Amino acid sequence: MSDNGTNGHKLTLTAKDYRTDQEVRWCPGCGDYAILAAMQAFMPELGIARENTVFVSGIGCAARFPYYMNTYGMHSIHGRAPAIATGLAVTRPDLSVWVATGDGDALSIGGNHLIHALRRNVNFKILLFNNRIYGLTKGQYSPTSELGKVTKSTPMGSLDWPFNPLSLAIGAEATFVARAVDTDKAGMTEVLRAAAEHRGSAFVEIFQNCPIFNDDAFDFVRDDKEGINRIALRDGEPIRWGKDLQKALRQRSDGSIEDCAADDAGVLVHDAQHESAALAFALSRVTQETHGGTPIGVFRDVERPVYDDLMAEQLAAATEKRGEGDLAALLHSGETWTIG
Amino acid sequence: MSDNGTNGHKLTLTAKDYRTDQEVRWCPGCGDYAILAAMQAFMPELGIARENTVFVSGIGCAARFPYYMNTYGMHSIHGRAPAIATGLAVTRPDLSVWVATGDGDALSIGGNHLIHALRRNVNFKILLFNNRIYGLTKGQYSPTSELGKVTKSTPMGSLDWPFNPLSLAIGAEATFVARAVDTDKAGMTEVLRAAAEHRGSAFVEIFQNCPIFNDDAFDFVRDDKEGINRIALRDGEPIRWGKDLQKALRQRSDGSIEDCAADDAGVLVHDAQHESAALAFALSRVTQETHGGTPIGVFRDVERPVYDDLMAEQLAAATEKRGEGDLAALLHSGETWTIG
Amino acid sequence: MAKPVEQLSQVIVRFAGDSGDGMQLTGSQFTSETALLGNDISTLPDFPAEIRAPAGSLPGVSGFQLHFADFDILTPGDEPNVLVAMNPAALKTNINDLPKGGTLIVDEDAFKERNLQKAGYAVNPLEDGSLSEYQVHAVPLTSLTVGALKGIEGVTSREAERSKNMFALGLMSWLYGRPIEPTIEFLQAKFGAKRPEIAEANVKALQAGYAFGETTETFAVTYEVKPAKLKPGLYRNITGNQALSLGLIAASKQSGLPLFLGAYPITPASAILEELAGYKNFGVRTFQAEDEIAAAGAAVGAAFGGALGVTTSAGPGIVLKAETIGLAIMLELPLLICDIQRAGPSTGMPTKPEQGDLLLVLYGRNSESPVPVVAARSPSDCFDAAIEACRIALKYRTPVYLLSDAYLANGSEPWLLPDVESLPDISTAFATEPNVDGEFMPYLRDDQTLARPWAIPGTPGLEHRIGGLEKADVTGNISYDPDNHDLMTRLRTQKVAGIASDIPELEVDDPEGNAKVLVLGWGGTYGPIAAACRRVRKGGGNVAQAHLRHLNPFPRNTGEVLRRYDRVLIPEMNLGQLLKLVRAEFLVDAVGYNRVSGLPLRAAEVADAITALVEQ
Amino acid sequence: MAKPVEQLSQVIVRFAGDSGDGMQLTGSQFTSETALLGNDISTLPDFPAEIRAPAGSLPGVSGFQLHFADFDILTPGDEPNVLVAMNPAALKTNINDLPKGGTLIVDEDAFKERNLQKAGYAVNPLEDGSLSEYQVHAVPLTSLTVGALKGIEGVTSREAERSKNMFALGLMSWLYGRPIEPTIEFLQAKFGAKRPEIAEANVKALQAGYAFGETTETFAVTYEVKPAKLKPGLYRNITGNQALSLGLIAASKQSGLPLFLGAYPITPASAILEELAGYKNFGVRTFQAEDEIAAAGAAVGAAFGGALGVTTSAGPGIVLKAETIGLAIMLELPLLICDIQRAGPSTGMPTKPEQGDLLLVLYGRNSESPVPVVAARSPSDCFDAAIEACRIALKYRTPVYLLSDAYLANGSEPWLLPDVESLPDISTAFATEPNVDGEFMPYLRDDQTLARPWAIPGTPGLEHRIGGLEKADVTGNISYDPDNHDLMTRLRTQKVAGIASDIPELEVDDPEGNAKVLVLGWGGTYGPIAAACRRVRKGGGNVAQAHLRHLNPFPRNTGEVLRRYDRVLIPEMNLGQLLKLVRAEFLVDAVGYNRVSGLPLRAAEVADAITALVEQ
Ligand SMILES: Cc1ncc(C[n+]2csc(CCOP(=O)(O)OP(=O)(O)O)c2C)c(N)n1
Ligand SMILES: Cc1ncc(C[n+]2csc(CCOP(=O)(O)OP(=O)(O)O)c2C)c(N)n1
Ligand code: SF4
Ligand code: SF4
Ligand SMILES: [Mg+2]
Ligand SMILES: [Mg+2]
Repeated sequence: MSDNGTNGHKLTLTAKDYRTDQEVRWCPGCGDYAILAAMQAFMPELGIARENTVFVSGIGCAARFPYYMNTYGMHSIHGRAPAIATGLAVTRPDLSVWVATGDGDALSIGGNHLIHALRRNVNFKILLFNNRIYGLTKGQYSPTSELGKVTKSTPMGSLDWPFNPLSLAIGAEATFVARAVDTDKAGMTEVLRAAAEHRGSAFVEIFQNCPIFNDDAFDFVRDDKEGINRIALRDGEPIRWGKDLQKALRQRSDGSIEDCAADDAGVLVHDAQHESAALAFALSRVTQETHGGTPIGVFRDVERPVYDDLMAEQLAAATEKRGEGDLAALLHSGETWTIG
Repeated sequence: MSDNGTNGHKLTLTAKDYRTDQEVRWCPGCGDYAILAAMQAFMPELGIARENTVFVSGIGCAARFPYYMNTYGMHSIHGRAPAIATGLAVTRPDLSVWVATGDGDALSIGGNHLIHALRRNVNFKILLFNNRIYGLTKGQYSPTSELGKVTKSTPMGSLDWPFNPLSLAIGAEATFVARAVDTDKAGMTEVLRAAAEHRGSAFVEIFQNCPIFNDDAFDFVRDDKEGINRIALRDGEPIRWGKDLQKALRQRSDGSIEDCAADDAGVLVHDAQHESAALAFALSRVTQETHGGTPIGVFRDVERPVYDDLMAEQLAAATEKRGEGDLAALLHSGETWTIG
Repeated sequence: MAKPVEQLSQVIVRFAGDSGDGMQLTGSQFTSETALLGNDISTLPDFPAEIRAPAGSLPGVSGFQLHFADFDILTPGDEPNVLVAMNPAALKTNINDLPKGGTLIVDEDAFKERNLQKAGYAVNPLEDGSLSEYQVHAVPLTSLTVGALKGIEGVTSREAERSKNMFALGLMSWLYGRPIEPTIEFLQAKFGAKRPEIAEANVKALQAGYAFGETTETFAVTYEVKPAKLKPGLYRNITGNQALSLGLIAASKQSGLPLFLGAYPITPASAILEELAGYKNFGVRTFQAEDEIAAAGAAVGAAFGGALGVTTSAGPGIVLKAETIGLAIMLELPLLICDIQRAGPSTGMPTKPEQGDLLLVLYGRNSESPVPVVAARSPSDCFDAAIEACRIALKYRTPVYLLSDAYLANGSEPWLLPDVESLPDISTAFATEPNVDGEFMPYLRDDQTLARPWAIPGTPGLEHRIGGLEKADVTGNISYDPDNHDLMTRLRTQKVAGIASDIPELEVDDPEGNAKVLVLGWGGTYGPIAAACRRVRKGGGNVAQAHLRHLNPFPRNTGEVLRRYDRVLIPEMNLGQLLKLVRAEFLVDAVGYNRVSGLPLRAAEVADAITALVEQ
Repeated sequence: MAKPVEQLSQVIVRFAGDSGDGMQLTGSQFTSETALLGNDISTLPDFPAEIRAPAGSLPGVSGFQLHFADFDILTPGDEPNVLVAMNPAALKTNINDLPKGGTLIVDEDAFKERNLQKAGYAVNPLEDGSLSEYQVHAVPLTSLTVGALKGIEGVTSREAERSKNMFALGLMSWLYGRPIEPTIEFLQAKFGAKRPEIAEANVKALQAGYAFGETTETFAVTYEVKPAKLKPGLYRNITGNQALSLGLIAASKQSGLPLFLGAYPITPASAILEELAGYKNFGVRTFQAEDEIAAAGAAVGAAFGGALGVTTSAGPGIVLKAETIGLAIMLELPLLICDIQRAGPSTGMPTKPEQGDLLLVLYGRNSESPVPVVAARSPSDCFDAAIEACRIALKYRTPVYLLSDAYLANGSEPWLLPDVESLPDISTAFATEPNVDGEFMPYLRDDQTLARPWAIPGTPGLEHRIGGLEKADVTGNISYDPDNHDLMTRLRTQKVAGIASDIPELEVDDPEGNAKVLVLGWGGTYGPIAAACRRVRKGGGNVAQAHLRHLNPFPRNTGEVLRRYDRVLIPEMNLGQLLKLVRAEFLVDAVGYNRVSGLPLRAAEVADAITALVEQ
């Protein structure tokens, strides 16, 4: 994030300042509306001038996001947003760069750019709107659709085992990995804040409901009134959940995670900064299907050299060592001879 | 693997039968020679006719592999071998399909096809020749090169954090993940055997020395005469290693792995079939850098529905239900009317 | 007492409403009713680009145009005679297409404050006289529908309202003397089982609409359009994407090879993947890949294994496949690439048609990489075009591009069903034996076709390796020999050029036989161009028409045909791509008529362009 | 006693040996020595495609050809006068290029059983008389070298042997009167610090070779080539890839924008990435991406942020960038794409040159997506071409393709160093203020250039969103309006076409002024074509030459120039791509001379083609 992000002038921004004159064109009831509202409400607290904020997206319903944020923005091509954001972040460390993407955009066609951005730890934030379906193209299954999913393109059910976006990100050396729920504004805001504060690339999966083509996919956490399905991850705190937090998580000696009583001696204490990614990975394997509960919040948040910082340092070091490049001297370098 | 893989006729194949008339064109001392020799020696034991075996590769030194295997083969384009192999495996379940690829081919340009093939669990075997460098293009760093690597394209050192190929594969839901060393013929053969026996996609990382552009990258295991650096993984056995196996591995309650005495009560017993991928992932984080030791062998080997099997089943089910497709009937389906 | 019936030769109706109003269903049902009367038909849906733009908004308008007549027609028509507008937004976005004097039917109930606002109307157009030049029928469709459905058990008022499209359909059916029985059956079949009350509601609405026509004063006459004198036979209405899908299945049968489709969803090609996914009992394997590159790659892998490998996409995705197609050109394996063209560049206007990819498919690969190109001319023609493209791919062991577009893909027309016996045999033989004293030479060519042998894995003794590096003639081994590369480059080119002797000559339609102007077209513009020629001829002008199915190679008589005429006009939905090719190859000073608006060409405008030349 | 000195006007030398024999170093050192004598020079290395093919094998042969003369020369020469062959494989692969009577120097010691076998010689060619038509000098280079290095501390016999290339260089230096001092300095600098004994060994070998020439009987005369009358000034020898890299840095300085290169390694473009990675103190950021798509995407992102965005690749990679370039066309952002063309299709012959990508860069994107194209004509010209391409990209806010090829990339020639003051100012202004009463319209165009404003993030008040969907004129909002799309399509095309008024006219070189035949070329074929024209003129034929730097748009006078001549010949290293463009645009019945062999055109062959036309 840029230190002089305010561009000098005092900021008195509100959510309204982030709305654009463009009519928002998502279906009625689309989870994207909630995400947009949460983002517009959160932005002012960042204390960064609108002109120093950029949203880059690919293609998809989710990827319409930049049109509705009154900042700089690019609605690019399918799957390539992380690559484009990399070029922008690397040349403009003064900007706050965000990528808005969908499960198809980020994990299907864009999978390679995503995992490489994460391992490089380039300084931008990736918000993956996961509705477990292709919305814009009208309802084909996606890489996060559950096995056997019946969709337009799979009348007898899909055949491919889905990605677990968090496991994939952690396997790709991500330094920040989190999960939020579209309708949980408070939780999402916390996660966005942590992501913004993290220097380097941050990966946030947001459960997003698509009422048209994959309605109710996330009811287990969206409608989880008593919070019996959400496992709230809080750094440094024991992982307790369920009704009145009577359940807890414990790690088996083989590294896998099992349920245990809330008062169990070995209750797992969440440590998002752990040098080993093993814990975060194990937690990413805890799902509604496997454990009847779904961890929400920041899984992993560690420091690692940031690609764009390292590049800036190399440029500085080179200039330090050899001085500001001198074009004339450069052209005349190497073996030369005169013809009189 | 095909049951009638022998195509009826009795097989009396030897390594020699798998050599081609093409002059092998790797640099003197290249690790690829050892891999080729091991593969040619192993093939006959598979009991599959040469004509039922196919090697598909992308581009790179490693990708020259198919030219030297006297089977069917395709030297395709950079990074796309897994995609091509998918189409072949899905339409020809009777074949034994192998992909030979490099760290750039598989993890840089081809990363997306790799992770999707692994999650789908398509029935082919991927051999990744990891020399942590771009060989064919004469020595630029690769996605597995260590941070700060000085190469032709990074005179001041590389800036990107490398992938751990096994962590990435496990994060991508791979059902079989293993590691071998080019010069360790016996060990490699064991791994190849396990990979061949595994139904579904198998991912094998092979440490391969590139004497020209990245010599000695794997000396810690290649020259490991007394085996003090290799941590041999044997399913169902406690993980002991080091000089006279005096060291062992134990898992912390937070899921990360630490060293312990060989006789420690909590010595980790390797379980490649564990339903949770957490253990295999934790083991993949054990590296020469972090633990002074490198696990070799099969990290993970679990059963999961195979993409091409599922597709075959759907075709059978559809035919069962609606009968062999009848073209005339199909054309005449829907609302029709006659004009006299 | 029945109202007077007026005879019409043709009618163009457009239904327009909110995405939620079910206009596509209304249109297609009106189409079925009309087909059964034996009229010729051409339809064109117009989807909004958004999934569900906000209700009542301009981007949310969905339309369906139907052209029916007592003669064989060629297009969905430039402008409607009748516009049915279900809300202000639909009126706003469509009224400009309605010629003065045209009939306008609107749902009066929908013209309320909020809807007017959303559509950007300051005042109600039904009241400010701005529609005075049209024959306006403001009918309270919603309230009439709701009224008619009173007392049906279990139907919410919301659901009752949503039946208003059936009321409108009933009214239109009465107005043009269409039988509503088929629609009734359809509704029973669609809802009968799960929600009989909904079926009942829709049927009631339909009948109420029909009755309303008979009883109300607003409509003085009804119209009749006699059956068209079409070629006798069994017909069905079909869209281009359906026909293309069936064509692929037919090609699979006729070649005896299993069909493998590698595809990644993209508008307007997705429907082919979705359609084919439903024919697994035909041995069809559909693979939804992670991206277009993988989709094409998988198809190449399948082709290597002996399947009929196909990949489908549109502009942005077609571009991504280029490197893989280049590989297939080197491997000389059969492969079909279907490009359902849409407006570009880049993401462009995904739901709109264009002919922008002709030069792309011809030249969009590194170095000399020749490929045959086939284009479909109408929705039903996609069936034959698909078979022909597969025939060439299989016989010549080469990737082939098949060009369609968003207009053909979604437009529909009656299709005279072919008899399966008459379909061409496009089977091809795999290599089974060594071909040069005991050895197998994968690049030993057939001297007729220059095609190389196709030896698939599983064939003993023919084990071989192929790849993207240049290969030695005959042996197929890697070769850097300069003369060999020059030779192979020319051989690959000759192989494709040679196909000219294996395709029909270019036919010219020149009724008078003395035209001085030739109109040359390709692909989806056939309808508008042919319709334009008719107009010109009706107007006494002489014009000849020729339409290209094969864009590479051109039919062998193309140059000879072009030179026969003083002037050649080439109308295209691009800035002149075929025009460039024709000028370069035949040095003919052809001129273009070019509209790049994301709409099919308008016959009237093309006719004007022709007339201008004819009268010179 | 000194031997007689024979005067020569020009000499073409080729060093050929095993990859391990250090032929590239030998060649480049001979080049430096020659440059210092003031001869004009042109060089062409010929690498094996393999990294290290087995020692002594045919694919393992590495070559370096140097053409030097006392006049300004244009090419590395078709065929060598002198061939130095360090082993049988080198002889086998190169002897056919040596004209009868040519001088052949071989390392006798290397012609042993195993080497002969590896090269496929049944009998020793030095003994079977098969070389009788050449002037053969069989010198025991290896043993002489080893002998000369006896007694140097710490040099293994293996290392002593590997100095034989310096012995050969010494001998050649003597033969052509080149000073060996620069090489001595070079060797000291290279090895002096780390391994002085190796430096000593190489120097000794060099000197021994020189002395051997003086003393031995085998060489009766020495040769002298006088300095060439070149334009006076400071020169340096440079390859195309080096010149292109420096051109990009110059463009960065002259535009005042930081340079960002997004690239993925590929032959023969990798050297640009590697070269630029060394200039971080010039603010150059090089990003080795995961693939070509990301490389191009990152460059677009950098351009959006206000940097000079560049991406470099070759055929297979250029193809992958197409979708991203299409986006940049829609975004109307400056971007430079460098295509170092290599032989194809597909992987083809990666180390060999071709001009196969002209139609690809012009048309390899979906729909109408016009881009300017600039091509370099010689190694040093890559510098100016790069600046010109950047100028157009920045001024017109458009992606621009710069075409080079494997021959220009690796070939070298003396470069008259430009004076930095004389370089063009290509700076461009960012938008800083709203442009329509208080609002910012990102697509409000400059009526001169039709370029849109470039407003970069960080500029208060100009926040805006752009993307790949079609956009409304002026506002840049998403638009599906048919007329707007037609308009924007034409505007994008006009913007590029309009550049014609901003580039120089096509110059014709027609000494006699009465030629009837024009030879038109583009890019890397300039040298051979110009050399061919000279030959024809020497032979009394009249021929005019013109060479295109801009392929889109063409210089405004191109048609007029073409029509001035009876016949137009277009030689290309492809099957006639410029030929197609010229015929289509100007309806001129031009003919092509086409060789697709992965080698530069041969001046002699081009001359024959010209003569054939001239004499018609
Ligand atoms: C190169 C390319 N391929 C395919 C498409 C078609 N396409 C647009 S969005 C999309 C997937 C959308 O799914 P997701 O990323 O999950 O976003 P959502 O619509 O669900 O928010 C596809 C396949 C395209 N625009 N470009
Ligand atoms: C599309 C494309 N991009 C780039 C290249 C150039 N290229 C060929 S191989 C290679 C990387 C090789 O590295 P790796 O995969 O590790 O194989 P290795 O040579 O090390 O065995 C590259 C960049 C290419 N052939 N095609
Ligand atoms: S299709 Fe689904 S994801 Fe897309 S806008 Fe509609 S509801 Fe939202
Ligand atoms: S460059 Fe390295 S990897 Fe390639 S062949 Fe030579 S030694 Fe092997
Ligand atoms: Mg989605
Ligand atoms: Mg490698």
